[in-house]
Amino acid sequence: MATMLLIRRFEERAGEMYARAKVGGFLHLAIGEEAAIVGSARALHEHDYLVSTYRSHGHALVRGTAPGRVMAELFGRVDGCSRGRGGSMHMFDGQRRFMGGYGIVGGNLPIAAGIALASKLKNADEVTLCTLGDGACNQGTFSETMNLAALWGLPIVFLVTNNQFGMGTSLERHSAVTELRSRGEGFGVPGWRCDGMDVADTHRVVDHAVRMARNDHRPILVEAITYRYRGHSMADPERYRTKEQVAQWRKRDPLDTFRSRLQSEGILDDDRYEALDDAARLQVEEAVQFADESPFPAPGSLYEDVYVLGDQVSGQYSFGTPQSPGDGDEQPPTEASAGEIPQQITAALQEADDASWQGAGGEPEQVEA
Amino acid sequence: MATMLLIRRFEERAGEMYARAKVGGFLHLAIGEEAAIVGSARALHEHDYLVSTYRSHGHALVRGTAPGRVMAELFGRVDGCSRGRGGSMHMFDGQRRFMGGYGIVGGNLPIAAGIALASKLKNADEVTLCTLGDGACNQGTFSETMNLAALWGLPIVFLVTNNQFGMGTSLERHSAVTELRSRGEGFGVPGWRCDGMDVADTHRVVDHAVRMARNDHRPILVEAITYRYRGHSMADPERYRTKEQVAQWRKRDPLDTFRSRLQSEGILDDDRYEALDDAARLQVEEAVQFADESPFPAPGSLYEDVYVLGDQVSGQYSFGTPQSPGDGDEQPPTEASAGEIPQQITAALQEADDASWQGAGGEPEQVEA
Amino acid sequence: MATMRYREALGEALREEMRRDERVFLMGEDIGVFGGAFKVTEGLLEEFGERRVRDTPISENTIVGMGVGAAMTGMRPVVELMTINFALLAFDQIVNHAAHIHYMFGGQARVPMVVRMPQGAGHQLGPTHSHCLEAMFLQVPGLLVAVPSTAADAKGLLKSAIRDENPVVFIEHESLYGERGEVPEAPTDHLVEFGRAAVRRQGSDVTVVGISRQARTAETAAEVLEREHGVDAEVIDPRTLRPLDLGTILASVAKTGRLVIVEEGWPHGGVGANLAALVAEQAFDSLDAPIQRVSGADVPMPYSKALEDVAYPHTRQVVEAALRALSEAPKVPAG
Amino acid sequence: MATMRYREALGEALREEMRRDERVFLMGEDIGVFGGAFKVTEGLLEEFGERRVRDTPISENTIVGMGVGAAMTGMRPVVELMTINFALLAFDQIVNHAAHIHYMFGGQARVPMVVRMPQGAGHQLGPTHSHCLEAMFLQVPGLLVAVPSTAADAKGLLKSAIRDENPVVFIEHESLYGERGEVPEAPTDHLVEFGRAAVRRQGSDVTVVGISRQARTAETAAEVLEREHGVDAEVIDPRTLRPLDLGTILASVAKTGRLVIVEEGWPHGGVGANLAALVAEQAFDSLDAPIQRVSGADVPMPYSKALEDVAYPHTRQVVEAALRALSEAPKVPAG
Ligand SMILES: Cc1ncc(C[n+]2csc(CCOP(=O)(O)OP(=O)(O)O)c2C)c(N)n1
Ligand SMILES: Cc1ncc(C[n+]2csc(CCOP(=O)(O)OP(=O)(O)O)c2C)c(N)n1
Ligand SMILES: [Mg+2]
Ligand SMILES: [Mg+2]
Repeated sequence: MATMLLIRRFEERAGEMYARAKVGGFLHLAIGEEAAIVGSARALHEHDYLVSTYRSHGHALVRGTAPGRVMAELFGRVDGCSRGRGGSMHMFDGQRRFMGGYGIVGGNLPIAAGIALASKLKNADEVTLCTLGDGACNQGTFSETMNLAALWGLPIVFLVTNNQFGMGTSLERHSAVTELRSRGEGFGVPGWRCDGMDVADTHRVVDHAVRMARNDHRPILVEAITYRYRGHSMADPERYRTKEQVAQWRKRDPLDTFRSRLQSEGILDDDRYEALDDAARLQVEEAVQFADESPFPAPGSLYEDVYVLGDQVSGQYSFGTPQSPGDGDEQPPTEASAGEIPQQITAALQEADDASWQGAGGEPEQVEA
Repeated sequence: MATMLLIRRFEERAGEMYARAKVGGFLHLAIGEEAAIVGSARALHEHDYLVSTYRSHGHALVRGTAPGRVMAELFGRVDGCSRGRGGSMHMFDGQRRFMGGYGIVGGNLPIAAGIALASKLKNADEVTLCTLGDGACNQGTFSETMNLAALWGLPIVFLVTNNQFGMGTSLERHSAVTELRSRGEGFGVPGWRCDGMDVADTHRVVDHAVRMARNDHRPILVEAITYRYRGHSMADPERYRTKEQVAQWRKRDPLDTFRSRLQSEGILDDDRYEALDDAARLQVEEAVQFADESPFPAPGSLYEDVYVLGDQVSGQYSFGTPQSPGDGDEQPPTEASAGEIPQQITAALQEADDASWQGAGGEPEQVEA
Repeated sequence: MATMRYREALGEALREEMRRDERVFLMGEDIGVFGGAFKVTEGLLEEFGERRVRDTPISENTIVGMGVGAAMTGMRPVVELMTINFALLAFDQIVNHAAHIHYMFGGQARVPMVVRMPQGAGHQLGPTHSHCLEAMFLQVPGLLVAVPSTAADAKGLLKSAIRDENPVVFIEHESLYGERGEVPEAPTDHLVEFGRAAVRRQGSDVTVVGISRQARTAETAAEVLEREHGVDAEVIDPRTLRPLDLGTILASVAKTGRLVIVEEGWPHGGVGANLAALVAEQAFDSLDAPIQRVSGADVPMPYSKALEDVAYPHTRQVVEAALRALSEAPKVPAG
Repeated sequence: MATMRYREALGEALREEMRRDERVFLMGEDIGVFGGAFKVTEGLLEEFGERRVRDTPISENTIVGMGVGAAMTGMRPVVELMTINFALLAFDQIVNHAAHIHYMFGGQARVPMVVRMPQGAGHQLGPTHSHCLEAMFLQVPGLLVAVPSTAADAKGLLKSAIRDENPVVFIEHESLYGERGEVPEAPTDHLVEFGRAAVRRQGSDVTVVGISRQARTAETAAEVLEREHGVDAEVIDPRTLRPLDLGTILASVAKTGRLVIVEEGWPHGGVGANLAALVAEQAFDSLDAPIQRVSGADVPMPYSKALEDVAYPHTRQVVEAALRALSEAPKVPAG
């Protein structure tokens, strides 16, 4: 419960920070999907691997990455978990075996399978959990990866976070077969389903899958039926679904559901819940403060880590433009300029005009209350 | 029978021509697969489309392309069905709606689906038959195309020519699920199987599939179980299979099988068979002669047909090197130089040494008797 | 003439061509119900229906390939890739198929299709979502490549692209979608020919060639150069990279003797390198100073604004490059 | 020293590195049971077993991506793509993933993998099977790019590539596999450093830089130039395009004042254009004549030998280019 609350509060706050132009680029929130995230990731051991998509704040948090480092990444600061290089879509925490969020739909699947292959080659008792969306099931890497994982008996669990939409395209408009759990069967990967709005059910099913992957060295796919309450990204007019549909799913809010269950079982009373919630909010506040205090990367660090540089290599690795930027004569941009784009969006929203650029969502941001 | 014989004799002769360095590049023979080719393609109407792979001499022939033009293409001559530009892997005869052989494994699938989409958009009563190999089922385009074809209800039949191997990798070593007919089911494409060594069975099943595609506007996959008797290409030591296995399958030779059937049904006696065979051999001889007499493309034609040039377009389309070749000062190479590479291979074979280059098969050619 | 945004101009081009020619249809991710990731296709589903405005699954290589097949059999597909970054998944269909089929089949098949996609940095989208890849596409014989930088060109080039018999890679820029410009309106059938550069500004001191969005940066830089440095720059936007109007660039360099090339993509093997090589070859003696290239930094594009800002060219860098080009004494004393 | 073929040298490099380091393993289509399409991996399955020599299904993008994942968690994968033509299917994993991950995750993840593949025309494989794509790969920051042209370099560079912490695109040439050369043998641990060009022949009249197989053509051309024209050419093989040893090339051009660049890929935006731009920028004053580029023709590669033969460079074209470079009078009379 604590982690689900943390993720929820973290993402709500991240959304606010986006509106305030502290966060740039794309921000894909997973609000509504917390049970799928926590229920699945908690089935892993510490030494297991988690691979995610561009919707991965929750995945970093559930693996134990400090909320401040995740927020700092969103703020584009040096203390971000990817040192400000990756942003919302490219979180990473290798120490905690969170092997990254990936911006290319379907791009993470082969990588996850490669990690599982490495575990197998090392005879290590490790399982990889790879999350993907319903829309990602249509990428060629999906079937290629299923076949290879099955053929080679890799210890990997694929979690299809079926939130009913790939961006603005609903499940039945993008997939000929909407029972996604059966997608891998023709390629040798059996599929199960779980209720992705119910953290306990998700955990039960994924836990079983992880055990099977670990003990039998074989891949399994779990389809978690869930829903995202917010737009695809912060700039999404959501014309492709009705308010009623969203409201309907909100009734099954994973936090409320789990809270009721714990209450009815006498494990969690209102006070304790409030206390947990307060703790989550406090953590998030501290995260914002941490992020705010963290400096922007120095422009002179632009060329760092393009390559792992050995000491004995000659030749030019990187090719500067004649007036190579980052020569140290640049000042770090001020916060205003750092957040210029989202601010334009907000401004445009107020004028009911479209901004010069609006994110892949293409629409002025719909700031929710 | 006549067409199967024509294909068989044509390919045998093409193989000889390759050994004699009249044919260059890769030469993928489909000997053993004639029933799958003829049985399926004969289920099409004249106005239906056929799309194939790099193993497509038979597909051109069954659609009615003159054997001479196919042989001329192999010889790299201007009268080749692709004007000598494509070679064995890239045959084409748009007039007969043979929409091409394609060298990239899996690359033909989206193209075939696009053709079927065009038929649908034009409300035309056309079906597309797309052939692919067992190995091609592992390409990402396979599942992507299945899903799209099913989602959009396209009039297309996929014929998986399951000849048990993708190059040197046997079915069970490249596919976790070896019943390939089930491969498309998770993506909405039902699958049937037929005996690809039996032209009648293949025809029966594919004919049914084509009707369904035509009438119900939906894709179907047919897996034809077959075998290739020759190496993957002309340069293949075939270490990946035993002589016994090949001999076993040879007992089910599609030509012999069909011949026996027709004989037992009293339709075809020995004399008639010999007459058909002689006719096929004669056609092939004439094809060789036609090809031999056709000139090589003029070097000056090198830059033709890179673009469809309008009359009003300015700017540089193509960028010549300073000493732009094809300026007309080159002589067409003599035949010896045209066939240099295969000749080296043959020579190397004799010295039991490896040639400087040996085709994707990588091995000195195994010239069969 | 009407003032409209670049995205609207593109939308109009699609609308007009779809009205004109039944064979034109659209495919792409979220172009219909969602209205287009950048809203270029907004309203087209309503007008033309699901048959001709086709939302696709996320299958880039296959939707491009389907466009190829449909184009080969008489249709005029316009495929939208949500951004150029995802085109990396479709390189096989673009290069091995769309670009080569006409040649490979001896001129018998044609692939009159357009693959539209926006590129560009500047919005903190990080390493996987900020590519400028025009330099990769321009290498490939068989493709046409357009990089419109104004609303009028966006419209006129897209209409020409749809009518062209060749496969066209049509590269838009994310930062330009909201930019306004004058565009000839219906009933004018506004077509811009491929292979004709636009001279955005006449000048005599230095030639500045800008690619894609950087053609706009070049114009701003020219204003600064005039205002603050008394330098009279000629600004050229090639508009298409295949075919390329090298003649206009060479004529300008013959006049100015100095050349600056501005692009947003990576420097190593970029458009700038290519143009520099061509100009040096064909106008070796008119050059009075080394060609100055300004490009994106040779790094994956970082997310943080602090880094992104210094990783692609702005006005200042172009101005400095022009001044550098002018700092060399001309070979022949200026007349 | 032993004489061996280029393909054998590559096989030895793999063998030695697999013996040295347990983490090295191979993946690719038909590399095991079949023995490798070009027999580079022959015998390795027998020595190292199916665990470390892994035949894969035909799934280029995914096998490269699996290499990336395995490399991120401590392995040293060497992925073979049967030919470079199929790499077009794997561009997403190579560019968006392999190349960018180290930077994108702030230096925390490393991708020490090698993607090997042969390229090249000359065997009548037609438009889809004859690409030379080094120019596309060299654009991408984060990748190393090797183009070995001799058996010794093939071995030494591949061993270095496997040990390097960065993702390496290792481009072999189909026509070189059977070529013999001297190669230092075990126990010598023959490593060739990335970023060091090889001067294949010293000369004072003209510098000829050859890429991949064309480095060999450049050598033959130099012999003809000496024998038939009394021209003393310096031949340079950069060996790696990233990092690039520009210094050696510049030093040579400073000496000769004339430069010819020979490559097999397409001319527009090619390696030659890039080198020409770099040299013109950094050695503007040492050049006595326009740089001469010799490249493959700007067409998809045709199948017919009659056309293919004139579509990529042979000795004659290089000789002619060098003579053209020399036909211009030097700025300063030769000393
Ligand atoms: C290869 C690729 N194509 C398109 C996109 C743009 N895009 C980002 S998210 C998305 C929808 C993905 O849907 P799904 O897999 O269901 O995940 P969800 O967003 O619902 O979590 C799209 C089309 C992308 N990032 N990568
Ligand atoms: C994308 C791609 N990868 C690899 C190859 C090399 N190759 C040519 S044919 C072949 C095997 C294909 O097997 P299958 O699909 O079963 O067809 P078959 O050759 O048996 O007819 C391979 C790997 C290729 N041409 N294209
Ligand atoms: Mg989804
Ligand atoms: Mg096969």
